[in-house]
Amino acid sequence: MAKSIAQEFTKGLWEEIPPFRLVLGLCPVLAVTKTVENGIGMGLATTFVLVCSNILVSSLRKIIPGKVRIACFIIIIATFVTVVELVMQAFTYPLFLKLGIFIPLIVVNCIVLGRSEAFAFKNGIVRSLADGLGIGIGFTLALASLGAVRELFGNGTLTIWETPIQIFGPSFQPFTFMVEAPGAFVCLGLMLCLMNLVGSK
Amino acid sequence: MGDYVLLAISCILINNILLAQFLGNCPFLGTSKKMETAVGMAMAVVFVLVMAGVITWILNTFVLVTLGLEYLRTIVFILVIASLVQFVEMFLKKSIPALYAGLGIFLPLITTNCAVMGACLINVNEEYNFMQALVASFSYAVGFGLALILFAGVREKILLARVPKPLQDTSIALVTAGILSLTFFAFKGMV
Amino acid sequence: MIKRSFFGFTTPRIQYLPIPGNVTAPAVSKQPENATLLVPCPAGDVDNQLAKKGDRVKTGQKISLAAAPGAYGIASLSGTLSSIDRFPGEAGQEYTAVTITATGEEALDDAFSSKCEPTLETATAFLGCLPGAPSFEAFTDPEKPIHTIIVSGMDADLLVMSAQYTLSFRLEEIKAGIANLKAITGVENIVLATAPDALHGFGEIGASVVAMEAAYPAGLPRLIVQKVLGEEIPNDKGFQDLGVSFFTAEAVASIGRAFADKQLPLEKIITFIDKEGNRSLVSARIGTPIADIFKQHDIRLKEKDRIILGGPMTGHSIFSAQYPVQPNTDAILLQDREDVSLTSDYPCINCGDCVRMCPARIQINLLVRFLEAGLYEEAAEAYDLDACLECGLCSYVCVSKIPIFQYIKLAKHELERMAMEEVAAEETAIEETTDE
Amino acid sequence: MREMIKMVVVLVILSSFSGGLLAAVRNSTKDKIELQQLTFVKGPAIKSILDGASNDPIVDRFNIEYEGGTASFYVGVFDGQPDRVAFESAGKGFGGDLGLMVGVDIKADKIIGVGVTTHSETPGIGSKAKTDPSFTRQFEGMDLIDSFQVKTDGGQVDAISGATITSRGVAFGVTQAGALYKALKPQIEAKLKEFK
Amino acid sequence: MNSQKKLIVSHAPFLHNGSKISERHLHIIYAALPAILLGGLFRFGIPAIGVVCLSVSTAMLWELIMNRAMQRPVSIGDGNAALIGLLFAMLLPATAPWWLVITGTFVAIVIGKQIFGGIGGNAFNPVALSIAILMVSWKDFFDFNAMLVNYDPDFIMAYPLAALKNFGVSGIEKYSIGDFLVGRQSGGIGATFGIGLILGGAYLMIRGFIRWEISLAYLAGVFVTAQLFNLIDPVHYADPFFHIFTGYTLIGAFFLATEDSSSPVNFIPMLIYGAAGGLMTVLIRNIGAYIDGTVLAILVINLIHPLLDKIRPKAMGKVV
Repeated sequence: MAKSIAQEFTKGLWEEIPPFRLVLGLCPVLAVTKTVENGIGMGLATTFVLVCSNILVSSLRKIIPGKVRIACFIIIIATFVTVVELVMQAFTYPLFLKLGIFIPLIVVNCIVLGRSEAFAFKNGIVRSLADGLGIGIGFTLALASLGAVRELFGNGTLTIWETPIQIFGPSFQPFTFMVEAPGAFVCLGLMLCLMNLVGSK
Repeated sequence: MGDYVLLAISCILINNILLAQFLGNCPFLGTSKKMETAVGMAMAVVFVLVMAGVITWILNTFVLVTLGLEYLRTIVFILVIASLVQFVEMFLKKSIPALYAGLGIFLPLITTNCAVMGACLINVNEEYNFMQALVASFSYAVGFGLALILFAGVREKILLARVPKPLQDTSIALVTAGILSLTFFAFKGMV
Repeated sequence: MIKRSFFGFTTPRIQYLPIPGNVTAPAVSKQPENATLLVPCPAGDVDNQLAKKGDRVKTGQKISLAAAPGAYGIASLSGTLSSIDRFPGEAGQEYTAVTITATGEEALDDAFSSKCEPTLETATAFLGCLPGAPSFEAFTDPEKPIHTIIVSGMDADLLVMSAQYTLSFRLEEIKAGIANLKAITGVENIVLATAPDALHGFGEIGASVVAMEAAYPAGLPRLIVQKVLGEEIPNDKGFQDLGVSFFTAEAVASIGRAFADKQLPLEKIITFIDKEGNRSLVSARIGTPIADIFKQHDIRLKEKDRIILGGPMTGHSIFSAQYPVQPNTDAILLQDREDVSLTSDYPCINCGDCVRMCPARIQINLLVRFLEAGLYEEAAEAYDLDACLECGLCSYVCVSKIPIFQYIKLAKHELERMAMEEVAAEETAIEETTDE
Repeated sequence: MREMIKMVVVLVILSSFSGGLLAAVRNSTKDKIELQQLTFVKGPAIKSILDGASNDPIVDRFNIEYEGGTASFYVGVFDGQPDRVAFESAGKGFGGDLGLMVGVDIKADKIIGVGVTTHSETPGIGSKAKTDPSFTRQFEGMDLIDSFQVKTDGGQVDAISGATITSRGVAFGVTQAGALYKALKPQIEAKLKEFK
Repeated sequence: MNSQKKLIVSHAPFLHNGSKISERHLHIIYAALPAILLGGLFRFGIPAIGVVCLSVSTAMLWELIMNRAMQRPVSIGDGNAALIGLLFAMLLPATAPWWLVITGTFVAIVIGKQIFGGIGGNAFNPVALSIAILMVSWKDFFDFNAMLVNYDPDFIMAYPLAALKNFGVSGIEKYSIGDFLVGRQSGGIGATFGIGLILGGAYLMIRGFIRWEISLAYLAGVFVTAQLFNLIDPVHYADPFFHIFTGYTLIGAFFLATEDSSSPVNFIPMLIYGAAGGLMTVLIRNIGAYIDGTVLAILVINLIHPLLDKIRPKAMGKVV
């Protein structure tokens, strides 16, 4: 059953793509996907933390005692989260403002802690890197697609890099519900249904 | 006094931590299938969140800010919450076994409940004073519990409805959560 | 037949139809050529030594199939036993069907008349198959003494009038029966339950009289017992646990006649309801095929008609007109295929009509969802499945035409089966451990 | 016992590593972060209010402490005269607090501009307070009176259609700004003199 | 065995009172007709007819599409889709654009009802849900003043609740309850004609097609709450009759709050449910952010109804 490195990477893009297949880490998914840009930003920040913590956990897995492993994971993850937080403040401040509280909250994102516990602590560095990268990019894709759907219907635009692009033209009456809080839940629920439909065939 | 009441109403209904701030959604979906687990989780969150809110506020105000170490906030908060949950669990197990039996299985889940961490961060970001932080923490927890219990009621009902296959379970739960969130719009502007 | 009333804001009440003033005495059916007795005895227990195919029997002769005290029938014809077959009854009950073909002259058996004493021994040995099906089993358990006997003068179902007829026209036999019951069981406290308009003019009958309401389902045994005892019966208690024994009026009248005539009565009084809803009384020997009764009344069956034994709410439909009259067959209801109401698989729309109708105050709108999903244990634990009186009103009013009553019966049956399997599994486990 | 020591040692090493890393990152990003905060949060509003100033108002700022807090003032130099300042105020909107930047001409005591800095209003409705300049432009040139109100409340400002609460919040914020300005005017003038 | 006919064998009971889902919904539609015909179509003319027809037909179409998509029996015959379409149209302004109607019926039928498994499965009233979602998205199209600006009848066309929200009690002095009752007010297609709605509601309550406890408790809730507000501050808060006869109150009390699937069925829960709805309606109108809170108030009580269902009488002979 040993998977190749490439398989470890690609499984995160479809088979185990969070949050559709692994229903974890929903809070940022719902909260920051008002625009595509936010989704991608959040996804990349999570990916960075995921990759770094996976590598570090996997390289230290022989040294970390089993009893305090969760504490160690948390310290490692929290460190990288803070790094991301500071770097984003320094270089992409507007994005940091939009993502707000959800950047520090990467630390309690079940996906990150879950990968450390379930994968990196048991596998080598390269595998852990592939796993972290795969899951992270999958997460980014999911956030971006949800962001795209919500932004498109809710605002009639797509924002890839700072300036929104009008898609439907000025006469479009945006379905604002989609960018409101309830729309996030409903939209994610329906996308999950779509994934189930596609997956079942 | 009136301000505190308004703050409480705002935190419970209008800025509900689950439905408006999107914090704590994993346990929200995870523990709402049955009314009993929902009530257990709600109680556990109230218990831990109030303690965590108070402790992190004190730490932040008297240690981190005075020493100019605000950038260590994330790491300090998560460690405080994780060890607090551990301590509470051990304490309850020894001293109040009855309560432990009720809350026990939910306590470890709370470490990764971003509602707790999120509420602590909000307290700090909003620059609440001690009493405000206390009231806000309690109200956020109550709001979490309220939403969770209401949601569990609705979910018990739709559990036995003839929901189409691809929508079953998480998918329909999310849609329902969306409607729940819409319902809380009713309280907008009341403070 | 009975439609929704125009005004829907109050709980609709369905009244029992009183017996018509000009009711004629039951038309006595001819003696049938074949009679079939359904003996409560699983095929596996049948002892071929006691009765076998080809045996000759006299009218009134006891035909025992097994050593168990209840496993017998009373021959309602003189003739030969033409078949002894397995017969599956309702809800998994097992019977053995004994068919007697009439041959030669009718001769009367004298086993009962020779020891015609009102003792418990005689009663359990001979009286179990009387019209009205009295049961004396409860009096044999010394652990649970019976202190009250309740005699129901109420018909248990709508449209039925057998009990009302007995109460109006066979009062003398009832009086004698009550005296006999006292002698047989030693119980002095006997209560007669009647409809309110049947209260007057009883005189001294040896029993106190209680009036029930005139609206369905007041005639159901459990409700009568509750009214007599003056309190709600806990769901986990049977009548026997409460020290109560229950007889129908017809059963008591039959007991009275049996000891007076020194001969077991075999004629069952049946309310016959035809396709137009006209009600008449018929008297037929137990074991008579229903087809014979139809033939005498010149009734033609059509394809897809429905024959129901018992009343419209609680009876059961049968698949063949050859089905015999039983000691407890109070009514035969014939429905035209045009009038047959069909059930549907529509979901519950939560209209609440059933909740308003339910005499047991069950939250049926929630219960039915669990039953549909097959979650019987949850239904019993949280949604009061046990409280159901089995009156059928919920199905009667259901807008979605959900077979709620059937679901409930199925659920109770399944739960019973699961409980029995559990007990059996435990017993085998104990046996295995003791073997070692 | 050995395990115990190992646990403690690992935790200590990890913590010190994390502390060191964070301190290093912190030090190298500190100044950048502060500048970014000013530029992106308050910058756009300050720039639009003090449009055409010959200096950089974010660099030329000063603080005044008063009872109840500290206020930052951003100085705009026009025609060589530092006689316009912008400073912050706040109101209560539909979705939460509204951050405002209010510009005042010191000499005339008139409002030169109002801009929304931070808000959490409904997109497309309340958010027009920030995105649609026609609303805040109403304040330009008004005297700093005691109370600004929207017209439905009997005041002088047209509310944004469908966003009365947001509009009220802005009006309240401007009222507050006027009060603050009046209270601190002597200090502001003193500071501006130093500036010269 | 000479006369062996095939008989129907089924289970007890063998009688049925003849009630049908389609009959139930048909009668509710009948009851809504006076308000629509006299209050809506007569007053608002051709555009209103267009909206009602489009709404009913698209609602049934969405139902059909969903039946097909989910491979279930076609259920438009039960009248529920038509009823949802009709009630939805009653709440809209007469000049609602076509795409708003189609989106609305889509939300009501698909999101509100079908994905929960169709009739009986929905925990929330589909119509209220749909209107609430549309109101959040396209507030301008529910601004009756702007939408009905082209109508120039002989009475005050300003939306009463908007006048109350913006100007307080002084803004509503020129309205009269009599005008509201005979439909001389601005509002949704089927929501203006007070007498029609009351007659329809009374018919449904008497016939038992809706549960009278809910409707009356709802109206009582509105009345008591509004009266309390009015006593405390008569300058800002209108009198109870104003609240009862304007906006969606009557249609909410008789047609929305009483929707079968999303309401409790026991006596005490029904009273609490209705009264809570009335309370929330007035709270949102008086101190909330929305001009008319009826649909959101109904969603709130829909939300609490599973909990209310837990209050129930002790079953007969229940062993504690």
